[in-house]
Amino acid sequence: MTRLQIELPGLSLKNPIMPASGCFGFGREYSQFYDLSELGAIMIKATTEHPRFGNPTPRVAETNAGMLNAIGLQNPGLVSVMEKELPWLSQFDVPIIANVAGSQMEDYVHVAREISKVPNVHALELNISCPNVKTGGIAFGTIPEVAMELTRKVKAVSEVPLYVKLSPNVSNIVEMAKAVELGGADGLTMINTLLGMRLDLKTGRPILANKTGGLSGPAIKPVAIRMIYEVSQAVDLPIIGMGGVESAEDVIEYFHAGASAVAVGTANFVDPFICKKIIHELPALLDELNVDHISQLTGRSWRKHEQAVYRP
Amino acid sequence: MTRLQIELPGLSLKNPIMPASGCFGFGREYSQFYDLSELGAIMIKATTEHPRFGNPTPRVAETNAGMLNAIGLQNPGLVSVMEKELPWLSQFDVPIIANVAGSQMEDYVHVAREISKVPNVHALELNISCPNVKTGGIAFGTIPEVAMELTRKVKAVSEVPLYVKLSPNVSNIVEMAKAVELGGADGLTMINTLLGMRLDLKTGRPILANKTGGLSGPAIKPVAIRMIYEVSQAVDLPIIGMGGVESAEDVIEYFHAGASAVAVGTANFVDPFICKKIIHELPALLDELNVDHISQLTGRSWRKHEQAVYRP
Amino acid sequence: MIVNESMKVVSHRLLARNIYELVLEGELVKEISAPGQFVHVKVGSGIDPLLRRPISIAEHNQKEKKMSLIYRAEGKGTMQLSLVGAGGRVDVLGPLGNGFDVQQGEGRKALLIGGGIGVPPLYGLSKSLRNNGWEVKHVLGFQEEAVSFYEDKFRELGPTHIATVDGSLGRKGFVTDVIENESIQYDQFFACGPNPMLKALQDRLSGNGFLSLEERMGCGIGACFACVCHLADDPEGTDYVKVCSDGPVFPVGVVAL
Amino acid sequence: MIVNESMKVVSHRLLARNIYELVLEGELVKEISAPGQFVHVKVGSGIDPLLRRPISIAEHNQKEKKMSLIYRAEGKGTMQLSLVGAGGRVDVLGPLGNGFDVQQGEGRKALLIGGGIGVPPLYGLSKSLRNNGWEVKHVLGFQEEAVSFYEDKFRELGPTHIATVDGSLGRKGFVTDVIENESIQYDQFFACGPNPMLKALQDRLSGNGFLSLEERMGCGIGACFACVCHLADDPEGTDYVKVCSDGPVFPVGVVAL
Ligand SMILES: Cc1cc2nc3c(=O)[nH]c(=O)nc-3n(C[C@H](O)[C@H](O)[C@H](O)COP(=O)(O)OP(=O)(O)OC[C@H]3O[C@@H](n4cnc5c(N)ncnc54)[C@H](O)[C@@H]3O)c2cc1C
Ligand SMILES: Cc1cc2nc3c(=O)[nH]c(=O)nc-3n(C[C@H](O)[C@H](O)[C@H](O)COP(=O)(O)OP(=O)(O)OC[C@H]3O[C@@H](n4cnc5c(N)ncnc54)[C@H](O)[C@@H]3O)c2cc1C
Ligand SMILES: Cc1cc2nc3c(=O)[nH]c(=O)nc-3n(C[C@H](O)[C@H](O)[C@H](O)COP(=O)(O)O)c2cc1C
Ligand SMILES: Cc1cc2nc3c(=O)[nH]c(=O)nc-3n(C[C@H](O)[C@H](O)[C@H](O)COP(=O)(O)O)c2cc1C
Ligand code: FES
Ligand code: FES
Repeated sequence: MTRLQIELPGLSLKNPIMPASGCFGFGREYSQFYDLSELGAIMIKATTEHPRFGNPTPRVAETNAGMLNAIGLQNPGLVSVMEKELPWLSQFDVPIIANVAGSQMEDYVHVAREISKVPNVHALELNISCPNVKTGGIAFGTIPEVAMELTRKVKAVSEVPLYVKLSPNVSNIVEMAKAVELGGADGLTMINTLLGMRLDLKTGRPILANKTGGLSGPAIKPVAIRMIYEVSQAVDLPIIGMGGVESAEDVIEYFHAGASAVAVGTANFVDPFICKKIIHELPALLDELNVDHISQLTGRSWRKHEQAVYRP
Repeated sequence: MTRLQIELPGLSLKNPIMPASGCFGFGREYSQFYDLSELGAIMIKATTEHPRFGNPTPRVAETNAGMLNAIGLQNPGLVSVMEKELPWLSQFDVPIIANVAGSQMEDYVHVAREISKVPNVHALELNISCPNVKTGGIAFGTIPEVAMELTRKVKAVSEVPLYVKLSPNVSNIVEMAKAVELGGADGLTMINTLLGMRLDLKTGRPILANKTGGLSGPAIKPVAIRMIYEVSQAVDLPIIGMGGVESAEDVIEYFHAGASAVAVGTANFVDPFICKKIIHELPALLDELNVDHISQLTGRSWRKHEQAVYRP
Repeated sequence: MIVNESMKVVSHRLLARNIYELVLEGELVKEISAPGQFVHVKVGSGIDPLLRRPISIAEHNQKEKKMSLIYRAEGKGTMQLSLVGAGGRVDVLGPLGNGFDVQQGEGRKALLIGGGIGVPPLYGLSKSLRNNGWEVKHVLGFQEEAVSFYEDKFRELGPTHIATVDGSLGRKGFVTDVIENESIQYDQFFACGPNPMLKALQDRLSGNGFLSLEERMGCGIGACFACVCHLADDPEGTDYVKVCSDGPVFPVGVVAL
Repeated sequence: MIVNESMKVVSHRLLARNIYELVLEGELVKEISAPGQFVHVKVGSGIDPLLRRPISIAEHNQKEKKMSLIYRAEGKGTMQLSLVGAGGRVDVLGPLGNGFDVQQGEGRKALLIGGGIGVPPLYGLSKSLRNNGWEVKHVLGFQEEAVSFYEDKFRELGPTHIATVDGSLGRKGFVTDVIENESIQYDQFFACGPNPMLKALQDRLSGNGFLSLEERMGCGIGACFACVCHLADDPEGTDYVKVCSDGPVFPVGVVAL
């Protein structure tokens, strides 16, 4: 399996596949289906300083080849995540990427400082892009200076490398990526959901109680691929790509675009075995593509020549 | 059919359904399928000052519930549109909305001044949002001040009302809408395509020769609905909505969101009769929804109380 | 254990207007532990529709490895599901959730209250209760006669009252009208139906009871937080239950409706 | 006239590895005016896949109102199409484009050159040419024997040379190798296949000829400008032809390849 092994800041990944934050809880449910140690990493549900209930229901709605969610960062809060969820996860041989959220800079800083001390947390994912939280959220994810500042502050206190999760709801994704690179990010994860909405035919009212929600799933893949293609050429940070990944072929497309690892979100709901399946299917697909190591594919869409790279 | 009739600046529409620009050429091909006089209006292909060949092929690629295009504004140029296409279209009893494009402000102004003089052109649609043209295009569609300035200049020379077509590839769609409202727009059309990309599994290269393209079709509908919902509450301009419309039900969803008319793009390629079909299905759907006139539905998603409105 | 299986369609028939009964066979049935559990059904093999659909298990038979689902074909997914023929396959994830807790009940009286597509799981429940010595009575509410189903099957198990909104079958009105007017006696009640009905029951019925809730779902297994409810004793707090994995059945009074 | 019809599947069979022959019946067939025209096929009734797929008409019979398509099941749409059984329906838009111009040709020699899934329309063309008095010869190129088809049917109409890339059938190499090595004589040639093959033929073959082009399509009827090509005499200009409505067949030398 060494041809799937990937080294990223803080993360020694058996393979480049991991569940995306918010789509795998804290792993307990999916541990019924397979051994979580098979995963490259796990991105856990966003953690905030205090427990959050999130938004009223309905919180999800299906759309064409996608779904909207407005969970609203429900989570049991920092203390519970540190005392219950992370210790439980430590039984598995898998690095955890802790998704950190908040409404104010201080919240982020506090959560990042504490959670980055937990031994199985190997990296942080700074969630500046959740479309479902009103306060501050939008500025963090769409104003480059604010994102840079937040990145800098969190980086200063984090004991592990920091990945910043970018929002696709911006005019210029490259500018955002450069800003957080300047702020000291060690890597990027992209993309979070596109802001969308669905209305009920009969009542005319939004189906989500929160009205708007984040669009995920196969529908958004072309947008994610385009953004990763642009950003991977403009910054020197590794990218964990996501958005509509459902198959080993999709994973390859993300590598081609410029990703160094890939997260799977919505597809877990459709097929709880999907991450494991993709991991098992990748080697045969690499054979078909005549590629020794998956990392050779990163950025192939824009690389001038086929460069000889990385042999582990 | 009076329950479908809509009055908008410059446009007296038999019904609120019209083909979207670029998805119906100049009408000739679709006139083989039905009488174009049945349509509410026709948004013709973008017209530029000089003929344009557009981008190299492949120019289209399918995606999950959507398609990418990078036509690159191919069109026969202003003179030919004025001398051949518009006179040909004048045989039909249908108002034309001329989609105006360019690379510099002067181009837009020139085309708008001339084309707005043609008798069957009842409105202009200012295309500041084409993702497939490099020069200037991006600034026009994503920087509020630039959009406002362009709107003002074009409005000054146009003999007919001016609708501005907004790009969804922005951080803040409301800000863009307000800017063009200040610039003097008479209406908005939204949304244009989302910038996206698809890569070939085997070669790793972009499928489109232009690399990136505009994403249209059912996949983008939730984004369009959300943007129209936001914008319709923030400005006083009528909105012609579009993005993934395929059915009479979709049309109703756009009205609920805040649209006053709806354009159909990609769906014409799948079913050349789609506009006609939707027009014929709407009355029965209004019956089902217990609504006298379709305009009563505009903005129902956010209206506080069911207001009694408009009886023709 | 929750399994994912491509189950075989034994039969698939129209019971009433837009109401189908789908009988499936497979190993998954062995895992069913209580009436009121549900399954998550993937319709088609592609991305349209994308998400699974939660459907209650109406009845199951461990020996024959068969279970039946009864559903209303209404939206995109269930309409497409209705086209699968006998001999075909359906992708099922389940069994999910905790069903009704059916204890021994020698001589005790159970009142089963169902509304619309909340009726199906009560059938398996009723059989199960009978097997455990309970006396069962049913109050079933439908929109109108044309969408009613299983009346006879319920009658075979115990007294059955029907209410329809338009009065086309049984009494005109809601299930609550029937229960109050007939002053039906019971030791415990069991209900499944739309949330407004459950709320009315929770507010108005006395005694012990269990409610089976409905909520829009993502994962169906407890991971996505789509289906959470506040608790009745702390309706503004951060405590919660998940309908999919903690429910769908809850004792009356636990969940804020 | 272009029509949109839900056509009946008369038969549907595997001809070679991943290569299917689909025979359809319907009124649309009456509108076919020339071999080389194509149809635009909607697979499934939903949004997955979204777009129609262009497929050439391999052969048609006006009297029986039947036509056959031969296609390779490779991507999402064609794989799904291959599952439709006899008696089923397929949503077809067509006939589209201008086919080969088959004039009277008493005693004249036609050379038909096909590559891979460019071979199918040549079959109908060959029959048509024969009916108009032409002598026909065929040079057909395939990747390998396993994906070759219709060899015998072509042989019934005239001498037929096969080339395969791996040499597993006929001569090893490309169609151009065969034509040059056998120095085949002809008055006019007709070709359909991948663009690189057509480009080689346009550059290397002498005399009159017709090429049938392939391009990714949106509408298939000339409205979307997806499928335009530059002209050979002005490869950088703004003049163009559309493969879907001006083609797919063009006289050799017209289009910049
Ligand atoms: C635990 C549970 C058990 C259920 N048991 C049954 C049953 O036995 N028989 C039956 O007919 N129905 C049952 N339902 C309701 C059933 O899930 C919905 O009717 C169905 O999902 C609608 O799908 P659709 O394709 O018809 O509609 P669409 O409109 O295409 O659905 C779009 C999305 O909304 C969701 N959705 C729509 N309506 C509902 C609803 N009422 N509840 C939950 N999600 C919804 C769908 O799951 C899907 O994700 C149950 C629901 C739950 C939560
Ligand atoms: C005029 C014309 C005639 C054709 N005749 C035949 C025929 O007789 N038999 C046959 O097997 N094939 C034929 N093709 C090619 C056929 O259209 C493609 O193989 C098919 O569209 C691929 O669809 P898919 O679902 O397998 O692939 P997907 O990868 O799912 O297709 C994705 C998208 O790309 C387009 N696409 C992919 N490959 C091609 C291609 N080579 N040419 C054009 N569009 C493509 C599809 O139409 C679709 O829009 C013809 C193409 C054209 C333009
Ligand atoms: C139900 C749901 C909950 C999510 N919660 C979070 C979250 O807590 N933090 C976060 O950064 N992203 C969250 N996301 C976004 C995903 O991590 C991912 O970026 C997005 O869904 C795109 O990937 P997909 O298309 O594979 O789902 C959530 C997505 C979904 C669908
Ligand atoms: C092939 C194609 C060409 C287009 N050309 C134009 C254009 O010339 N001018 C323009 O303003 N929009 C153009 N658009 C955008 C559409 O008018 C419309 O805004 C968009 O496709 C969303 O609608 P849809 O999802 O119904 O297609 C084009 C779209 C497509 C698919
Ligand atoms: S549906 Fe995902 S937690 Fe209940
Ligand atoms: S495919 Fe639309 S113009 Fe040819």
